[in-house]
Amino acid sequence: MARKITYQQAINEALAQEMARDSSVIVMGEDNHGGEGSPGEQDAWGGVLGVTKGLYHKFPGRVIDTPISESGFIGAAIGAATNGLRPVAELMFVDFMGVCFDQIFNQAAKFRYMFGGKAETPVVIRTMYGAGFRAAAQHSQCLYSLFTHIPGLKVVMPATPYDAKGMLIQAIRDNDPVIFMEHKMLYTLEGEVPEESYTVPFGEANVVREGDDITVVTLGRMVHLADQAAQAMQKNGVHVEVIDLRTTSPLDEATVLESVERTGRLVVVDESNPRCSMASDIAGLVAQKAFGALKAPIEQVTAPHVPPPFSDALEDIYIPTVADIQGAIGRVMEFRR
Amino acid sequence: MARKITYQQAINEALAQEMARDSSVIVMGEDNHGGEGSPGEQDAWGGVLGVTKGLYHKFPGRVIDTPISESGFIGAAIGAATNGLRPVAELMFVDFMGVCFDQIFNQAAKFRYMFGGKAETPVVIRTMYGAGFRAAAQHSQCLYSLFTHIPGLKVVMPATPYDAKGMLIQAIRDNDPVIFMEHKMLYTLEGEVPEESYTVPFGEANVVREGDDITVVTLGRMVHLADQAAQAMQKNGVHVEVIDLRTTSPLDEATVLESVERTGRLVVVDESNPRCSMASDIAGLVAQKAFGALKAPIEQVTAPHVPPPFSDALEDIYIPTVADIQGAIGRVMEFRR
Amino acid sequence: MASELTKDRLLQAYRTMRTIRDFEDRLHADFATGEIPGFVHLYAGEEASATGICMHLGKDDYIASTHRGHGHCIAKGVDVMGMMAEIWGKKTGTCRGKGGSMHIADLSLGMMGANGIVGGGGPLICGAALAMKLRKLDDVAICFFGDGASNQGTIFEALNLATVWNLPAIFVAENNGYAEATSSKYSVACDNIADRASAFGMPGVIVDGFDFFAVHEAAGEAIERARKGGGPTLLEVKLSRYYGHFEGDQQKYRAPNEVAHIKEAKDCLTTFAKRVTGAGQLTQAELSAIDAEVAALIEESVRRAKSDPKPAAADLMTDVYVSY
Amino acid sequence: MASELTKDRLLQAYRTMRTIRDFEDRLHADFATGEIPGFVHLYAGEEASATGICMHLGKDDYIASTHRGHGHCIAKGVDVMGMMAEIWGKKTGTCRGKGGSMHIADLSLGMMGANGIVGGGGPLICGAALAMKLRKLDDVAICFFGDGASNQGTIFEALNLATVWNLPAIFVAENNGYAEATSSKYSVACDNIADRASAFGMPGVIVDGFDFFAVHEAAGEAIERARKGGGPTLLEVKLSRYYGHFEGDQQKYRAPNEVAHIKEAKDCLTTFAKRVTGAGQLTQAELSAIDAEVAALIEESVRRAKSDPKPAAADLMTDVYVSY
Ligand SMILES: Cc1ncc(C[n+]2csc(CCOP(=O)(O)OP(=O)(O)O)c2C)c(N)n1
Ligand SMILES: Cc1ncc(C[n+]2csc(CCOP(=O)(O)OP(=O)(O)O)c2C)c(N)n1
Ligand SMILES: [Mg+2]
Ligand SMILES: [Mg+2]
Repeated sequence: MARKITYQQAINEALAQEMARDSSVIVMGEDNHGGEGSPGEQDAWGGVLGVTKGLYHKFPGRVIDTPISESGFIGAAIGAATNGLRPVAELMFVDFMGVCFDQIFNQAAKFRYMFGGKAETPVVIRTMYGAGFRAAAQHSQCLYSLFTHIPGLKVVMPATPYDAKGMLIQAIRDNDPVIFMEHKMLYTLEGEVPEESYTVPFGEANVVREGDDITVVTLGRMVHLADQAAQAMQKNGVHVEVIDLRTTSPLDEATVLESVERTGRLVVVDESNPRCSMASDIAGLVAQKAFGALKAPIEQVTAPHVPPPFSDALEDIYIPTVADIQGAIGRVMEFRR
Repeated sequence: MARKITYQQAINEALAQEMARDSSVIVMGEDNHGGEGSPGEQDAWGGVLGVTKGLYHKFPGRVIDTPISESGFIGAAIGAATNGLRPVAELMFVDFMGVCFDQIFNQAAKFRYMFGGKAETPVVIRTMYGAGFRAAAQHSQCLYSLFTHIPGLKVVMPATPYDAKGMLIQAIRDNDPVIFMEHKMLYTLEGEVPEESYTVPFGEANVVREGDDITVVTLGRMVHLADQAAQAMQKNGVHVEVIDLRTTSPLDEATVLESVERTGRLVVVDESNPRCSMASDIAGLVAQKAFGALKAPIEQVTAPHVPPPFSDALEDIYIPTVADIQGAIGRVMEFRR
Repeated sequence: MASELTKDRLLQAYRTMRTIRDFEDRLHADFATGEIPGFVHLYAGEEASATGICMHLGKDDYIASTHRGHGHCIAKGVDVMGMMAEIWGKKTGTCRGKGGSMHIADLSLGMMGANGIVGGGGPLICGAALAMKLRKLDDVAICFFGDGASNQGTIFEALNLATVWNLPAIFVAENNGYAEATSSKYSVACDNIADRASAFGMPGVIVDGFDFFAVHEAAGEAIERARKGGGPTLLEVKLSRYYGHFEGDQQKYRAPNEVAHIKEAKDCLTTFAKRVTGAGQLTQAELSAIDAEVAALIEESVRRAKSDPKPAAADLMTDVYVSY
Repeated sequence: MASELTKDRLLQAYRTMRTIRDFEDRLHADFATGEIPGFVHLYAGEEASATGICMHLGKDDYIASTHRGHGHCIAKGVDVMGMMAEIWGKKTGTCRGKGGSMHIADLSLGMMGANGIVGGGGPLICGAALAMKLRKLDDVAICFFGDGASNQGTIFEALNLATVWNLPAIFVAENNGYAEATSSKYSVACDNIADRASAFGMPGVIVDGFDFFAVHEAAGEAIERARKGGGPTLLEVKLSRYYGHFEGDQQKYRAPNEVAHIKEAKDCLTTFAKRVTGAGQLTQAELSAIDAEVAALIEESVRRAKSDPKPAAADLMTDVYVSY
């Protein structure tokens, strides 16, 4: 059996391997090593949760702490990407995108188009998303639908350590701007990860579980909850196909459509708020392109249209649960015209 | 017949009437009068396209020019709204939201929830959206889906002079933060507008045209194109119901669902980019809640997944056309299982 | 000056600082047991700043705070019971358990909220101040922010706006030397944050943040000027935090004994006590009485917070909008 | 100093300034006929700034420009034919008709793009400069921005970052007195934009933007320092625009005859010509020859732009991503 490491270690390893391979890869962000200018240890933090820990000593001068000015340094990463570097910039929490969104969506995302195809911007923006940390409304959002809406961005959401490593390596080698979304609750998840370098291509969904009765399309942390729900349904004789989109942009429409053509039933599970979300995006896709196969309403399982609450009593019901997913699967299975 | 004025005049009149009625209403933005500190005329601009022209002299001290610092002054409008004012702040082009989004979505939108219901933030952010001006990628976007995704914001998109006036007055009186989207191509549109003050409530879609064969749900400038398409289809004997959502948040689900229950067919027309858009939002809603009535795939007519191009040759095909809408209606009408 | 403060005011100052210290020390202890959820940033060590400034304020004056907000809240008069319950995620909390440590607010007291977004308060405070000006009130609005936040665009924009609009606003840079693990010597491109004031056409003042009296006096001048229409001030308060950036931080970036030395030499409570007892303004017994009362208050707040109910499921969907 | 510039360089300077002027004058005339689409912001009057600065640059040096970008583009060597075609929305344009006036870029020449977002270039230039530093090149990166942009958070953050990282970056504040209709006297909270340099630990220099030689010299010093690792500079160039904010602007906010007086007294082309002919460095005939060549070039660029094809429908969907 292959070696098991955590999602967090997988990300760190991807960074280390790419930095070793290609000297144009640099890492930057707030306390990405930590301790810059301080009297104590350098590499004191390695990122707020330690994801970039150790890179500082391995790659002198290429792990750069930044002031708290996200427009400034995310924009700098983008600018550096137009001049020979392949920066991996960290937006600590995706919730902070509002102070630097312009650099991402009006600059990086649009250079190539606005400039008539004459620009390449190989920048990666790593960022942490999702609820479950009791971190409240400004540190628990998903927000990937906002990036997905923007042409010119690629949006990547690994659900496993294996994908985290392979997709981060792909992101770094990719010549388009990539938003790399890391779920904070997944950092400690263990999984098999090859030691050698490899890439996971974008735009290829992962069929996590095969089944012919109903399709569940999901992404990010919800993949695991959906899979648990599917496993539980199996006992009731319902064979659920679980599809992990892996990237929301580009989107693997074919895998989704092929599955629904076969099962005729769809539940979309998305941790984010519901309006103009990935859940609605996938539902809309299928309602247009696989309508003929549909035997039942498409159910969307999402967080409600409220900000993430602080108290565990509320946050635990804010986040979609396995039971919520089972409920939706059950309703869709039972539907009769 | 009632008096006819333009969309732009309707907005100006709404501001003037509310400022006269309530001294806590103020207007602020870049060159909202224009000429501050300059040797020439004050009220030299009245906003970049003249929408706020004349208010400066009518309401001394209450129309405020700002430096170019959108986070600063949009945030200030929000702060002022927590301290007794009802500011109407102008974000000149919605494309600039990326330099001030945090103040909108993490501050204004979340105060009430984060603070346990103990805050009210009666701020209006007026902003200009949409393509057609040959203004290219950073001055032609729609982006309303990004605001619609955020719980705590209301998002308002008047399509007519009548709605522009009534919904702006409603927005100003509303105690929640409102994003008020003005389509730049609609400013010169004329329509009947009562002189007296009135409100158009939020969350009530407008059935622009009744029909039993197919439902077209749309919003903003696209309402007019959809209506033209519907009119053309009428000649082919197809009776199209055209629904103008008017507000995307809150959303009038009932009107949409009731219509599709009746027609069994749906086309959604949305000027914005397609991914995680209002088009997908409405399609997803119907595929979940009116599935049983659906007789055909739900078609989405949107701009493609590319930034707005500059050249008229490209922009004219970037924006959904009447022909595109007719095409979609035709395909949906012809669908047989 | 110390001499200008009545005995009551001195007692109030001490009580406020002691309350903040005990509140934070207690959270530090309770966090270690794993019972307290989320991110908690403690203000211990910086008490003289919030206290020296907020003692000039009434409830119609506004303050905007940061992620490290407990001290500002307490100094502005937010109910300690509600705060503790909030941090424990209870329905009886200031924000009914929906906000937590990073979002405690009480607008009825002019407390605009702690803020999870670094620099988020700058623009908001300009707005509160603009409202005061247009409503012809003589209130003031105070923006607290850190050395790290001093590099954020929102703060710069707010500084400029405050002068352009001649607002009754004070910008208080609480420079504790670190933003997370990053030194302000690295992140701030000039020697003192107060040096930035001239770039925004306002006076810049540096004050020793361990010295309640120095803070109180400097703040008093700036607030007085603002109330009279004299415009904004940038006040840099140099101080130190005793705990990590947030609970759980090992603080390896600091010099060994850095905090111990500061506590020993400059602690705001110790120096305050020494000074007022030395000058015969207050007795040790009076201070000790406050210590005991505060200890009891904090104990009671934790006791209640532990036993208070959590929000109910139905609370999830409320408080998003005023209407609908 | 003027004396340091060779005859060839003087001719080049004049040609660049004249090209910019004629390009803009012609756009002004053609816009009035209604043939030119979109928003067009003209640089006429400010030619000495772009020219005096970019004459120090090679093609590996980077510049980031603004909405008012034509002058920077021409000074950095972007092809005038391509620019004119771009502004007319043609497939032969620099950006194949997808960008238009506000987005002309040519990365192969170190021109990072005009920018429709005020202040957008500040962070980008820090990145270009960071790459130069890490790649151990002795290139420099220049951020052009206006007085209005000087109040935008992105510019402040970039100034701070440039010093923190000791970048080979020059920030050129082109202060033409107005942001749209708003005076810089109102919007900028201090007397000069250059005064802000000290807040970011860098030298601040003010220069007369009508005087090519003054700009050239001041920029030369800053660029030289940056190339040697001496870090960033904030250079404020005081100048004026001859046309409105964009085409169509009535300019009612300006004093009557404001522009006429400036043209009369300070026009950069006139003063340059007077000086170089007076000093016997160039003859009027040499200048007139350039005038004629430039006029022909602009005429030809318009002729071609008018007759060139528009992008084809298939072009709509290309150039969004490098892959897929
Ligand atoms: C916009 C934004 N960027 C980053 C963070 C993460 N963060 C929280 S506190 C902090 C450090 C703040 O330092 P400082 O302003 O000096 O305040 P202090 O913690 O020292 O009180 C950082 C980087 C954030 N919350 N918001
Ligand atoms: C973020 C942003 N805010 C506002 C605008 C609208 N706008 C375009 S140019 C301009 C004025 C810029 O003034 P300045 O920086 O002085 O440059 P100038 O036009 O004088 O060259 C404004 C407000 C914009 N394009 N981007
Ligand atoms: Mg600090
Ligand atoms: Mg200007």
